[in-house]
Amino acid sequence: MQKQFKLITALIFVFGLIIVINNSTFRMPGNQQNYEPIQPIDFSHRLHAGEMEVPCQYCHYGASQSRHAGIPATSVCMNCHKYVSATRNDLRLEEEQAAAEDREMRPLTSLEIIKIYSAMGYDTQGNPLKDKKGKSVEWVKVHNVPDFVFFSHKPHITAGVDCADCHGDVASMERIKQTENLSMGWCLDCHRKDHESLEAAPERTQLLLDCATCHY
Amino acid sequence: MANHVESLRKPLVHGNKNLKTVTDDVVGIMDKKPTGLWWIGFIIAASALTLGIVAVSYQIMTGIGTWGLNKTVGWAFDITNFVFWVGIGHAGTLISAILFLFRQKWRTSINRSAEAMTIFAVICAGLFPIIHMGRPWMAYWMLPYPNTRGPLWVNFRSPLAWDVFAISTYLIISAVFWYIGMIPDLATVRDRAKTKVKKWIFGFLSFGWSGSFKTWHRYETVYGLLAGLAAPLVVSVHTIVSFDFATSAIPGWHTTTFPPYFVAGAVFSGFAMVLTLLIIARKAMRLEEYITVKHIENMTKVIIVTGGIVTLSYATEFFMAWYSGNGYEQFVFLNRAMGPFAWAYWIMVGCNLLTPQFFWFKKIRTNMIMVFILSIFINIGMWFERFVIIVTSLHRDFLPSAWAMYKPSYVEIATLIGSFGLFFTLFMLFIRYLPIISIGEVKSVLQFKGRHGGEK
Amino acid sequence: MKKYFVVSFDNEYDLVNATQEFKNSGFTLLDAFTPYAVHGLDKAMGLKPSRLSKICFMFAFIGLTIGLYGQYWISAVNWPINIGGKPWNSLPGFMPIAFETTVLFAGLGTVFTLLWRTGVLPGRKPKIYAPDVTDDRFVIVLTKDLRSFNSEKAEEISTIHHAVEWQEKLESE
Amino acid sequence: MSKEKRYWMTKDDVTSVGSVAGPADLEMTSTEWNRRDFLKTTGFSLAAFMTACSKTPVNKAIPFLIQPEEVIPGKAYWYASTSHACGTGCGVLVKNRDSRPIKLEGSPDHPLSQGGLCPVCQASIIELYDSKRLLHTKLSGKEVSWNDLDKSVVQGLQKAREKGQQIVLLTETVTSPSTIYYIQKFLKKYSNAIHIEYDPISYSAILDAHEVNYGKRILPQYDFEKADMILSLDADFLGTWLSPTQFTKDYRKNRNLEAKHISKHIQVESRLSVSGAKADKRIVKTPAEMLQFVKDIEHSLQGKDGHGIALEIAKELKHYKGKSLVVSGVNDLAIQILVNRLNDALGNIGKTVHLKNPSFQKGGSDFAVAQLLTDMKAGKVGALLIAGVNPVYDLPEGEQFGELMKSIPTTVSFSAKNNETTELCNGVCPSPHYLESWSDDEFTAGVLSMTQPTIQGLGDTQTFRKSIAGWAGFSDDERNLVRNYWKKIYTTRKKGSQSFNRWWDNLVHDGFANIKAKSLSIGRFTKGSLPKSEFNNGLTLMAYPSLQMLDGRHAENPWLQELPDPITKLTWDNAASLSSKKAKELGLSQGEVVKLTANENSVKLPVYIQEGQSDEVIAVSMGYGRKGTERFKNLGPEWIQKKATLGDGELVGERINHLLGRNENTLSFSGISVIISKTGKKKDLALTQTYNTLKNPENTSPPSMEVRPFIQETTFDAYKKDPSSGAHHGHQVVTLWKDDHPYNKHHWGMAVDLNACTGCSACVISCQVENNVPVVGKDEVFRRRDMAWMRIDRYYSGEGDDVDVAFQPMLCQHCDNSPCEPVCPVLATVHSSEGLNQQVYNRCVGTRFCANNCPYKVRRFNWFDYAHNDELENMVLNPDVTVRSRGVMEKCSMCIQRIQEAKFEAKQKGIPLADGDINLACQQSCPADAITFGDLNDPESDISKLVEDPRHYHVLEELNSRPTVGYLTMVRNRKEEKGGNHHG
Repeated sequence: MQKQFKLITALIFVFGLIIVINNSTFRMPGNQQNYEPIQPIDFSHRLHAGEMEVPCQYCHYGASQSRHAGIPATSVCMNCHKYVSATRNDLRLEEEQAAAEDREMRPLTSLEIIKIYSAMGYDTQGNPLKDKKGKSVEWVKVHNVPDFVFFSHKPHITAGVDCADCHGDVASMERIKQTENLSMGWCLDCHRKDHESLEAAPERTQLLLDCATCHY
Repeated sequence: MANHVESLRKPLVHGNKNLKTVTDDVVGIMDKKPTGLWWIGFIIAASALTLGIVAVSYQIMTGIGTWGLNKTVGWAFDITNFVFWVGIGHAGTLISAILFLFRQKWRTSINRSAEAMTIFAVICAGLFPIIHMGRPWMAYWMLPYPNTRGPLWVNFRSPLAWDVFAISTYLIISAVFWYIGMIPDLATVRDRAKTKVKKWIFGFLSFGWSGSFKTWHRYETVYGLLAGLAAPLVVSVHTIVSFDFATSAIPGWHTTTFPPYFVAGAVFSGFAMVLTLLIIARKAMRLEEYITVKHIENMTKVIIVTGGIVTLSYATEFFMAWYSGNGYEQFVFLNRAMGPFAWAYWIMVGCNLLTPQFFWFKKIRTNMIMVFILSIFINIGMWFERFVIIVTSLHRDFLPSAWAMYKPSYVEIATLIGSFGLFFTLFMLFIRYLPIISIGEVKSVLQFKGRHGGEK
Repeated sequence: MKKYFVVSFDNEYDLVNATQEFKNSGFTLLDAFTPYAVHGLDKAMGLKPSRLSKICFMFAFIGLTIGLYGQYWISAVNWPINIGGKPWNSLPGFMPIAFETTVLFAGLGTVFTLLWRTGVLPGRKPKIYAPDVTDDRFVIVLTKDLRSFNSEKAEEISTIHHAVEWQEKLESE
Repeated sequence: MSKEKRYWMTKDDVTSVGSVAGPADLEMTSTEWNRRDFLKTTGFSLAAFMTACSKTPVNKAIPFLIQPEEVIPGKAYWYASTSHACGTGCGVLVKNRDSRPIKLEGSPDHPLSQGGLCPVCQASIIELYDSKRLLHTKLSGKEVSWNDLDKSVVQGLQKAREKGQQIVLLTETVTSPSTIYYIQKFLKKYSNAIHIEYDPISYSAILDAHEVNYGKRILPQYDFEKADMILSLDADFLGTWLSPTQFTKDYRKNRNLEAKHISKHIQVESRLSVSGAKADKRIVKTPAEMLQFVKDIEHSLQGKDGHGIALEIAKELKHYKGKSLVVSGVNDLAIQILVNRLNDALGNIGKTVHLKNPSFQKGGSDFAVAQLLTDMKAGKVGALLIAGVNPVYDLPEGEQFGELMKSIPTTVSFSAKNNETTELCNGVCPSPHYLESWSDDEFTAGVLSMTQPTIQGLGDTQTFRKSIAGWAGFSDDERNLVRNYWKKIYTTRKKGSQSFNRWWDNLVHDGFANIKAKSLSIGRFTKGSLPKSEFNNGLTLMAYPSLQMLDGRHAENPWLQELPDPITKLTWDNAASLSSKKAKELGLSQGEVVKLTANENSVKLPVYIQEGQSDEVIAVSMGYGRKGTERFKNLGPEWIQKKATLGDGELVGERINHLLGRNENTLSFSGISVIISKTGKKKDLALTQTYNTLKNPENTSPPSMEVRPFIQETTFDAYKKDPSSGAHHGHQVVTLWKDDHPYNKHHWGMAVDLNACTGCSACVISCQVENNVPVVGKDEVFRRRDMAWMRIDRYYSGEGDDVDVAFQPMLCQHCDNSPCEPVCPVLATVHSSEGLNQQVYNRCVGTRFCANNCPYKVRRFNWFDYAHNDELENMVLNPDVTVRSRGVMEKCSMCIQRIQEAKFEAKQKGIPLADGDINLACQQSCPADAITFGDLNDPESDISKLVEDPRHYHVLEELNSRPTVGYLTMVRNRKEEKGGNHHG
């Protein structure tokens, strides 16, 4: 009786450990799955990529031509935010209030957009200041691949891999989050597949499994 | 009514022992305060070990560059030491397993310490493949285990992967063999223990051994099976170690005779080391009555035989190099004998070919001091054998542009000393804290047979 | 509460002879306790040869299978990688490891089976029926519970065979 | 590459392209420069396990603030420019990544270098990121602004003018027409100013000889392509002489075995040079003997008494009349006049020797410098402006020159780095690296080479042109100074009918333009009289520029210091080379330090025993002992038995310029009487190869193999009869195994033509730059732990001074049955499906078994963490290649990053990879086009054709490791007498 009890306890313990390892923040070293750091600017991919349907490569234009997809320069933000300075809601409220108070609409700039302006060296209305120099926004990099891995966006985009395949459903993320574990095994899951979009012949698959596909 | 067996064979144990005195003699060592000789030995060994720990820590923190290796000679002291220690580790299992299978009863009083020596030597040996790595903290990558890399396994075609399996299997099986053999003796110690702590420790270690004959009955079967498994294992281990070289492409390494050559060499060097140790141990621990001159003589005879095989191997290598017509191979052997490392080669030949010849003389065989000195010569010779095989083959291989010399660094020498320190420290602790003679087995071969012996 | 009849001897001959006689006289032998493995006692006690050698073979076979198939599966099925132009299934190259796994499984399997079956395990307390069985005493333990147990006969046999001492014991001890 | 690659032109607003100076503005900063740290972190992942669970290292990603046009982070851009590393003016393509240059490659269309690039130029890129560069103007040791400096200099100039003292511009040969223009303006403004040019490695005698023979001081252009018979008198034209890259390219074209005829090359020399190593016939003479020898040839040519070998050569020269070429590198007027006479007599003028389109690469005058010294002694000089030269180091009278400089009120030096001369100048003007400056140069008549900045200046630097123009009264920015000059004279020099703007854009885009050469009036040939030459007999000193160091201007370049000399294989030192016979005679052994005394000066140097050298000559390479090299004192890993690269107060090698003498008006580099004495000391020589022949050592040589058959060699005569002559018997390969590994898509292969390879080592440096190969320091090289992925094996055969030399570039052979792969326990080195032997650094645990088992010994191990501590210097690292950490193996990857990049590109364009799309770093830079790379599966590729060539062989074929790197038999243009297969 006691023996069986011990055995059951041990089994529960082992299974428990496995469950805990799999479902907790306890991860293998280097695994940053679910990493969702706070960014200097509360930029919402849900709003931009989801609601506004800005194509990924509008901002991350490097993806199809370079190794890095690239974080857009602040000047790229300004392409739109020269004109858009606050959320639609806030603007509507102000509009209503102005109408109610029977006055001109006051210029509105949301706190987050002020950060863009100040990075550019502009004032809160988005007008250049004479003596102020800009300073790049220091974003926190979310998707990190170790340095001994050569990852290039270019061939992946060429092969027709969808951004969301690796980056998750960014269009629904308020703050960007690493949805996949980016482990080598995870990469290989895809590199091993003979799926049609890659038009892969067997030897092509073998090619994608060469060490030097990623490590050099 | 004298036992008629006695008249045919000399007793294996001297001094007219009975069961009680055997227990008293062996367990008594553990109860007494250690002798001064033991302390001297232990302190020297522990200092050497400390030096080794410092050297290895420094090397791991700074890089393998602290060894004298270069891009041409990628292995030298490290693998020399590895093969040397694995070789040393062969005598123990050979004595306990193969001699057991051949029913050589004289093994009983030396097998425990020989096995312990095996384990310690294999521990020393096992360290080198780890510390010789550029990134020893990644050593676990040598094991095939499921991982998130795809999974990425190991290369089962690599002799180094074979080594991992061979050495670890050998260490595990030897340790199990040794421990299983020791359980009854640990129970004896437990039952004689006077202090509570000792009682508890040995109570735990002896796994509740009660001397039940039903257990003894199965135990004997298992002991036989383990001996049966260990015997081919011991041969396989050094065969696989020799594959490290034999399967390579380097002239002087790429040799089919390596497996028997290495196994014989291992037994040769292992017996030499057993002799070295036992001559010290019987003196230091006053065990002359158990480890008799006959034991020593028997071992010197094994040395003569294995020394002969080693000599034959050297000759075969040269013959095959000449007979093959392969210029690179021929060059390597000429270079061994006459090249820049000729001094190492001739030390090897001198020690390994000439030394055993002295053992043809009974006068020398029975002179403990002579045997001790000669055994040390063999140890040196066998270390140099590995050094010669590894370094001379590498330093001048195919392309003359890459030819280079090798000179050990202080760190390497300290690591070698450290490995001896580790070995002797463990051995010193062993002879102090564990029954160094298999009490049960010695009892079973005592000439004394109860009421005939006259105690009653 | 079980009762035992415990007889001690000081040499293996007496032990073997006494055991033989106890057995012949219809006593139920619980076990014998000796400082070393006494040859001939197994026959005297009527013990069957151990089946551990079969266990050993079984484990060896498992080890060999795992060793060979594991290497084949890893090298040729799970992720075949071209290593120096060697065939995916480099059988000769797999032999050394297959051999080692065979020995490892056989050795460990046998030993663990032994320890498990005999109850010799870390932390166990030994059952001691008489002192010095690990030193110089040879002891026979007979079960005394049965009605058929003849104490006189037992003592007689003990005396004949130069028993050093004999006594009755209860299990609780 | 040449067909497809787009060159980019710098936009006129340079700043936007090169606006990125510091790492802070670059995207992905943290990942690209800390690759090694990453490897290390994962290395300690076991230890990091605990922390990794809770903590994630934070990486910052910092984008551009303003998106520059046409710059995508992570994408490489190429700009055409011109190298100024040695003054020969090779065309380069600069690879820019994230607005910083990371690699230089030869510009294939450039008329001079034709795509080749020498090691010095390859390596010069690291000097851009030299953290010890001069970055600020200094006046009397204090940092000042350019304005203050200009003011002070102009004051000084005016003072000199008032005092009636000379203003001297002392420069290297100025090749930039615009600079010459501004100098002329300056000279006009300051009428008391003179301009003196000199070249540290002097070509003065050639120029002077032409003045004697043709009445014009010119340096002709030599055409080695058209020369069927080359007689070189100590001119190392494949190594260091004048324009080696150009000459190698041309020379190679006339050594093409497919033609019925190849050129014949006879080298007469005192020491063994790279050109001598390639020569079909090598004759060893001391300088004094050489003079007599040339005279003998002249006599023989004239049909007068002739004898022996001189007669033979004369006959041959005559046979190739109009198609021969005689050159000499001896800076001696008599010899040069004789050379001119020979060339004239052989009708080579206008055919292989071009006087009408001369070279402007060197124009210095030794006489003018001697004159300057006299003037300085007389106190006539009031201001000295020095640009591009380092007279205190260069000149034999350097020390005296320095002393005299102190008494000159205004001394200004233009230099990119501190040197012996800048230390003594009042004014120090930091010059920009050529990769950050504008320049126009006419190195040879009719070819204008353009230099454009590819990075924003890292310091407050300014070209000599700008300063001199400013002092002459022309203030403008760097670009306009050049552009406006050309705008002005455009119509007189242009070819074709483009508008100026169009022409300019093309010029900047292509990096060069063909223009009309200025017409020169060359006089008729006159024989001239021979001046007396003072070549001493007996033991003489010969100073020669080594291929790595040249005149010493790159002494602070760690890559070049660690590049083994092609002949001596010596790194981090210069040595006194003695022939083995002489060494034996003097009882000297290698490494023994001797004292050499000449011209009342002495120097202590270790002995190096050199085969193939005249017994009466001690050869020492110049360019060593430069101040500033003390920076390398502690280079290399720190550990207990480390020997510092340099002792206290030591410099790398020894300066020997003060041992040189002057012969009338030319500097003499050879034939200097020297006394040699022992010092009883020894010095470790860091050699990368210590056993020099393919012959086994005598006492251990087996009967069946006296010579190792790694070099296949034959003669041209034998080759014509049987193209496979010289080949060893092929090995029949039998295998028990069925082939599991077909290479279906690509199968990369390489062939190295030993006939073409000159051993110049351009590939070695190119590989080092491309693949982030570390510099390890002298001690590590001495311990035979040099890291270069590509090494050039050099083997001698023959004895005494009659040696033949063979060079064999040795790199990973990418064997299909690699011996290294099966021995790796952790799958760190495996085969790719395209036939490459891959080394995965991050998987490597460092057992080194692979290196041991490599028959070619081409694997390199990271014994330590080799220094990448200099943040600025790290900017040169190739971001596409991992920086390896300690404890891992590395080796040639066949530039897998280039293969991958080309494949990505082709895939994106949707076209298959074409032969030639992939250029490996070594292959690209090779001035001799010795390396061919391509797809063995493509029957039309160059490599497939070479594999079928009867000359093709593999080293150690009998091991059946099936290398995919092959070699082509070396063919010497000899009669069959010496027999094929000299090497074995």
